Amino acid sequence: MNRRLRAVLARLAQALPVILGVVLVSFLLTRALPGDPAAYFAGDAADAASIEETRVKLGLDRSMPEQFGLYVLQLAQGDLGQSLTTGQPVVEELARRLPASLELTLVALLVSCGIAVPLGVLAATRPGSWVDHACRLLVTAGVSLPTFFTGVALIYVFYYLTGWAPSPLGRLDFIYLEPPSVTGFFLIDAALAGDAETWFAALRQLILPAATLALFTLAPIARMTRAAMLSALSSDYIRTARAAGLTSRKILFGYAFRNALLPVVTTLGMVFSFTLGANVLVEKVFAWPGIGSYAVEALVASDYAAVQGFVLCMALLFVALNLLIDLAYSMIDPRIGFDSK
Amino acid sequence: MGLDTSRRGFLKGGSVALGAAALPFLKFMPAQAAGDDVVVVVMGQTINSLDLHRTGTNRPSYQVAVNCYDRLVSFGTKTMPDGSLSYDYSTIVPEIAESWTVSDDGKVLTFRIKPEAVFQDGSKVTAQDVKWSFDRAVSVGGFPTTQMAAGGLLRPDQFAAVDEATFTVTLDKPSKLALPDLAVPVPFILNSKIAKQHVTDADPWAMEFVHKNTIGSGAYKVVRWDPGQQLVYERNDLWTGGPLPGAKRVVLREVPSQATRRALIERGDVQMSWNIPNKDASELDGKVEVYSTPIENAIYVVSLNYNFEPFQDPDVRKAVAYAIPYEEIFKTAAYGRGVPMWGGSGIETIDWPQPSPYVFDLDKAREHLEKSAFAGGFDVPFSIDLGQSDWMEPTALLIQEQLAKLGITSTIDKIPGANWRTASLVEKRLPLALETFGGWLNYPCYYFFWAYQEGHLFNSSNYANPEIEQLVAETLDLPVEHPDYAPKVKRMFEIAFEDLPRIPLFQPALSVAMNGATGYEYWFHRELDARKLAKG
Amino acid sequence: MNTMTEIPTVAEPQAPPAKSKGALDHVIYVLKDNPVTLLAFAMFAVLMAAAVLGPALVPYDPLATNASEALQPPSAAHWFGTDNLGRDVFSRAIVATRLDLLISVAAVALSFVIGSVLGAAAGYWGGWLDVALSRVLDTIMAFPLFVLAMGIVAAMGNTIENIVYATAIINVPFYARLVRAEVNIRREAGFALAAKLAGNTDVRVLAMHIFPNALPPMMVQVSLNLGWAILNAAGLSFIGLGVRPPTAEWGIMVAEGANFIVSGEWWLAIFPGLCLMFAVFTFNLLGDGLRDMVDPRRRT
Amino acid sequence: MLTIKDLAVSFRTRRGEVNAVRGVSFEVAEGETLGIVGESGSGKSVTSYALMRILDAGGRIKAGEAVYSGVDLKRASEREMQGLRGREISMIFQNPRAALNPIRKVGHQIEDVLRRHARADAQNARAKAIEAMEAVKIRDAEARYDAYPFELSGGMCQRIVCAIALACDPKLLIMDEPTTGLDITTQKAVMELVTELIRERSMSSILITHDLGLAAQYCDRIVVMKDGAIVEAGDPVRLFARPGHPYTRKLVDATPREGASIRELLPAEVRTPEPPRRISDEALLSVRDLVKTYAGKSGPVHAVKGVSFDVKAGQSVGLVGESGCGKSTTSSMVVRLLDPTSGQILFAGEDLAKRPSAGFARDPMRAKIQMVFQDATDSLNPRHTSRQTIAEPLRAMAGLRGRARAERIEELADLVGLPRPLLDRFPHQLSGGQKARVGIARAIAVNPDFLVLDEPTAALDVSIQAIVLNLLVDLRARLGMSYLFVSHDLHVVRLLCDHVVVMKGGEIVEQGPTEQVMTAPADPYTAELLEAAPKPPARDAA
Repeated sequence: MNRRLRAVLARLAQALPVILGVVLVSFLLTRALPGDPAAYFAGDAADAASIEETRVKLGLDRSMPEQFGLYVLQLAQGDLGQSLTTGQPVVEELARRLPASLELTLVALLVSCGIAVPLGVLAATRPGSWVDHACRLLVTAGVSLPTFFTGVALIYVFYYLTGWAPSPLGRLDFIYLEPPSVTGFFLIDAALAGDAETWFAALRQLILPAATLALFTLAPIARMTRAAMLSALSSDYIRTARAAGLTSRKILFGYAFRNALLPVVTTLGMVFSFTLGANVLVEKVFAWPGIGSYAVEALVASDYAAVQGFVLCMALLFVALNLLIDLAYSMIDPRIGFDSK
Repeated sequence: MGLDTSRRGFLKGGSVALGAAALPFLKFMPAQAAGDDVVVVVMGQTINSLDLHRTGTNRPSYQVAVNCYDRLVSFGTKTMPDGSLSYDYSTIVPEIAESWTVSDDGKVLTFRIKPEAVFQDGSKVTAQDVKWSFDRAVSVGGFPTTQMAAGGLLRPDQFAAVDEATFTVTLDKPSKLALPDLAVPVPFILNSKIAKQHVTDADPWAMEFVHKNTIGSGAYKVVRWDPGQQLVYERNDLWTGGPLPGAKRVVLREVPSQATRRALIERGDVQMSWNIPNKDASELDGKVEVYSTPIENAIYVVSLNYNFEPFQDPDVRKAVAYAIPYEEIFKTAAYGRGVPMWGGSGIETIDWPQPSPYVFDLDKAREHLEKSAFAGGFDVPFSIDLGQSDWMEPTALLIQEQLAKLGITSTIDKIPGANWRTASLVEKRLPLALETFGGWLNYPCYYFFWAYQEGHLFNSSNYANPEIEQLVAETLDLPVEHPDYAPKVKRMFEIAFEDLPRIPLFQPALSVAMNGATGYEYWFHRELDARKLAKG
Repeated sequence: MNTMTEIPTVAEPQAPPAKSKGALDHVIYVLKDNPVTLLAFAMFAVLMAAAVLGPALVPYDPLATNASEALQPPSAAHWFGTDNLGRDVFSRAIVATRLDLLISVAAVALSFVIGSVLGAAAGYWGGWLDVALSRVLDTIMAFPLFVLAMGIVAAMGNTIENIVYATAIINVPFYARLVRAEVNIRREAGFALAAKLAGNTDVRVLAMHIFPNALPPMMVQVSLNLGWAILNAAGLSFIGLGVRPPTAEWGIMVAEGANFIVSGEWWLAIFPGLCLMFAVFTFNLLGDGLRDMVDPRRRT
Repeated sequence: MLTIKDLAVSFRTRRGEVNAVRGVSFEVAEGETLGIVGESGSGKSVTSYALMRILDAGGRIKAGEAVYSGVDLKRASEREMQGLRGREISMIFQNPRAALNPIRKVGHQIEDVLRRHARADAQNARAKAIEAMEAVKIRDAEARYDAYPFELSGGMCQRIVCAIALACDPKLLIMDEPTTGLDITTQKAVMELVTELIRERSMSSILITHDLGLAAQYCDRIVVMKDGAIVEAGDPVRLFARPGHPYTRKLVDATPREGASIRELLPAEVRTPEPPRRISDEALLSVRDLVKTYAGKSGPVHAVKGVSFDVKAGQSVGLVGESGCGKSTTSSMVVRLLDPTSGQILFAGEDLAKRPSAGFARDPMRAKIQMVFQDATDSLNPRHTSRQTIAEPLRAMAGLRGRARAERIEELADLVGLPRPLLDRFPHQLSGGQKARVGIARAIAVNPDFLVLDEPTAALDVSIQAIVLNLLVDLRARLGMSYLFVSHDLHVVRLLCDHVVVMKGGEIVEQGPTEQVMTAPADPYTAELLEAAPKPPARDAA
């Protein structure tokens, strides 16, 4: 166990240059953004003097290395600065918005896996059959549509026309109250509070955006499941298991599927971090108060602190996610010693 | 957050119909309970501060100053021809001030504060509070200070609390703008006693505290604010600034997607959709209540930059003015919402905005271009604001198409928000751009002051005309009734239409859709005034 | 050579005439072999036709506005209806093909080349080069990719070239990693060693022997990315960082049209959306066929 | 006990139906061990999969009958078959490590079978599994229970596979190439174990193998298959002594065995006398104290610990050892693909170890030392036709262009017996023997003096192996080359080499003239290697 802990620390140390790179690049990228935030934030009727005043207030009058130094110093104290568009400390804002994005992404991936993995397994057990082709066409169609388009179309049909879905107003209809915050995940918090109504209300809000995202993520998961299952099913040990008389069920799930899980987990990790970043569009359509929409607004407004904070937060998530995948890997596959990577 | 965001607190202020004992077990508000006194409003923008004085506070946030704070005075209310309510620029009514007097030289304004006026914490509103608030407005810099300056309110020493209920403003010179400038959202009155508890050396005006808390005497208080998501107003039953609002609570939801907002209002899931696109306004009209009010003292214009060589030629500017398909633009970009600003038959009144003499006439455009030094045409970037692309993009496309027929090749450049202000207003470097400016104070001279005077912020064309400078300086503080006023203003109009740094397209309208609520009032600041809102 | 012994050839087919095994025959064979691939290539042909001939074929000028015909539903005159400026949606959708294909092909080609060079070098020589590249790629991957693309376009300006660059940059890690892995497993392959023994320098072994063999799996990635690049460009347009108006581009058309769906003008978004879907769908299906085409092992 | 009659199996492929087995009939009596022998593609494995009903997707039994103890294996439901497999009929496979689920503890894999066939329940499964492991002579079974396949040696894995197969006391055991992929000494141990268990439990068994010698040693009766049909059946001694069918005869001939010369591997009709050659007294290659040490995770790994040997001009030296003995590392260093840690490689008097392998491609010595690789498939660029493959060294080292190159390529093709039309084929369109010829043609294209042969026939069927070995003998004489022949198979080395170097654990344990080492091994390890090789019965003088 001690060895594992050391390995985790080593991995984290390895991620350090990545984080540093992200900090530097995001700093440079934000400074390269067009526009003068001082002019933007000085307000509508500001004159040159008040813009200058704003500039000094924002610290934008200093030289670039100086600004970077200050930024890093702030970071070291855990201070991501204050967003100018929303007027809130970036840390607070991210802490509030991240659970929303994570909840949406996780539910979407859960739905997606719930559909894509069985589809992939189904297709792999009947390669070349019409089932296989149908699966392929279905998931490909899902990935072929831009998410914002799917989102608007779903709202139109399920909310506007039929009224089945609740109004696309973020995480909870306004008549409900947020459950007492423990994790920030409404589904979990509501469950913890034993509050079934709020739980269902939160779930109802989740359905359309999660479906939109899920539709988009079906393809990579299903593809990878199919490929991994095909290669697992054609392995020698499957033949051994068959020759030993094990049931088809045991062979499919106990033997082939567990082996196929490895590449699927990798893909899941990639899809997850990709989806979290691509949430932007879905969050915009569904008024979802996540970090994606936050980042877009910040970017358009050249809100340095917010953009940098967001990018850093995503990078940390990425690192954490990779660590998690590695751990999952070493759990699934005994051949991969955790420290051998 | 300093707000009372606990569930119980939120509920307590909520449905009075429900017994307090039942409250802890109530996990959501049943539709009926929520129904009667809660008005839900959706808008596309974000409220980024509860304090208008703060650096970086955006326009939508100004409404917090309107709804949660009082000023000394306010504008009156009038009923428009279509039955909707509008503020009335011509009358100033009391808000926290009971009465006021102006000294004979017009320089000293003395206000008496309503004796019954109390802040939301129950404490009395005093002249000291007003003094502290005004000092704050002129000291913090940025927009509030600039706006105060427009009314001649420049320094703390101009404000004095004579006694607890008497407050005076001393002007350097009399101005017709002074009193109206006290009725705009900026000089709102804070509870200085609470604010001072949060003052630090680094933060002498309690910016951090006021940023997140409302400490006014206004009609509402903010009980919940989730930046980027929603803002919840709750009625302040102690309000003395006017009749109590019908709505007990107003929930303001931020919904970025325009299509979603439309669906919500159309289905009646929200009672009000703020600032809807012209297209929705024209289509929803009849299905739900739609109010489209032409925005006073505002015009959408094509701005021709005098620093761009071809536009220094008056014939080129006129050629452009004749090449604009006004009618089509009004139809496709404004969907007929607003007031046409072309084809005017002469300057008869001092109303502003008023139609320019130009119409769409390609032959005339060609004639003018032939006469110019750029008969063969030229290339020019055509800049529009990404944030306003709903009207700017179709407009630009239609103009681009016609300009092309003259040989003027334009490429459309969408500029994101942060850069737009810098490029168009601060650096004033866009050769050809669409522009919009509306003056809060409804005087032509005020508009010209900002948009036609050299170096001023909204003069994005780098226009400089000594006569205009002279006329603006002369008329700005002159009372409208003054006999010199009208001729001078008309002369300004003449020059503006002749020199054409800004080619007027149309006067925009602010459109708001209501479905199941009443009490919309149009304001020059174009933000939500919830003080008359009621369900029904 | 009387001591030579003939290898028994009973179980082997007789060698067909050597010259008939051209690349074209192989392409035809692959197409015949798999109906889905055939379908994909047929769809691709349609796309290419639209891209090449589109501007000459369309009934209306895609940029010409006509305010009196704004927002007309689909009709015989306007198959896909008209947009808010009275422009013919059909003409715009068809003309947009060229630009969209251009963006995606250029972006993918760029990332393919950069990623391949970096990945191949890292995979072949390993060492500090590999470590350094891995860190750089990790850094790029650690960015939320779509937001990175947005940032790049916002910083450099929204021109078509910059959209291409941004899309290319965010795709580079995928290629570099894939090529790195593919090269790495072939670095010690017999044919690579044999090529060295045949007097080839490392660079030549890498470029002429190892890299071409990494192509088949990369083709799948290429085709997926082609579709993804279009979606990416469309997403940028939705945020407002896409190509400039009035240029016809599917992403912008869908993004703008999306606002009209609720008011009942569904054709504005649906038709360009279908075109977009058609293209992405084609690229996604194309992958396996492309792989088969560049894989000599599939030749019979 | 088992009766197969006119069994036909076909596979549905994209290019239509392929008949893998066409009308095979045989019987297995109780307690009998039947050998099914054939080269790759003969349908021997498919036959066994068919009667287990575990054919790959697309395969089906087209016709015929298969009856096991009264159960019609063809018509039995899948459910019945599942009950039968593992309990009545079991199977063990080649490549034992791959045959085990890599991510499941081996003990659990045994338990799965036990519980499937109700031989154990949740409580006693562990004990029973350990019992089954002990039955296959696994020492310390308790500890091995929790091991994963990758933690075990190949031989141990095969024992686990056996344990799985035998856990439920089946009556019939099918062994599908059970020794392929194992080292020669392990092979012997595994075969001994299995035969012992079969005898103990008086089971019937089927041994499927490509190695006639192996089958002869362990089987009561042998059927020889070719192209999906049985060409001959009979008892091993008779088959070897008097093969009836020409194909059987060819197989018997091609099987390396004691006393047979290399020419005797070929069918009698095509045998020619071995060409004479001259071995010089001077060493062409002298390897001195060659050491290769890798930096491993847990300390340095000593792959080669100071080996020295000579190869005289015209001489063929065999480098023999089991996997991991360092023979491949040594040969890689000799052909200058790998830099030694220390030591000398003196070639024609020059120390090549001083010239880094990275730049050796441009060294004039490059053309002098060439290599033929173990796996012909892997060593040919899949994207190049035979012509392109052979052209590579000609272009890079001989500088031949255009016509001259084309002519030389065809000349080389003739030299190695590759039909010219095959020059325009891709590797996957060639048979194993043809690929080997392309590889040899490439290696000799620039007339090297010294050729390293890295198990060039390991992946080939015996009949092809015989041909390729003879080709190498001919080329050696014709072109005057010296060979360093790397192999695990002493019998093959004996046929080709004048001198043998035996390696174990990175060191040379013995070296000397072939005859001496083979007949009177000085080192016990050499003796063990010799002992482990199967000994086919004698061939009657034809």
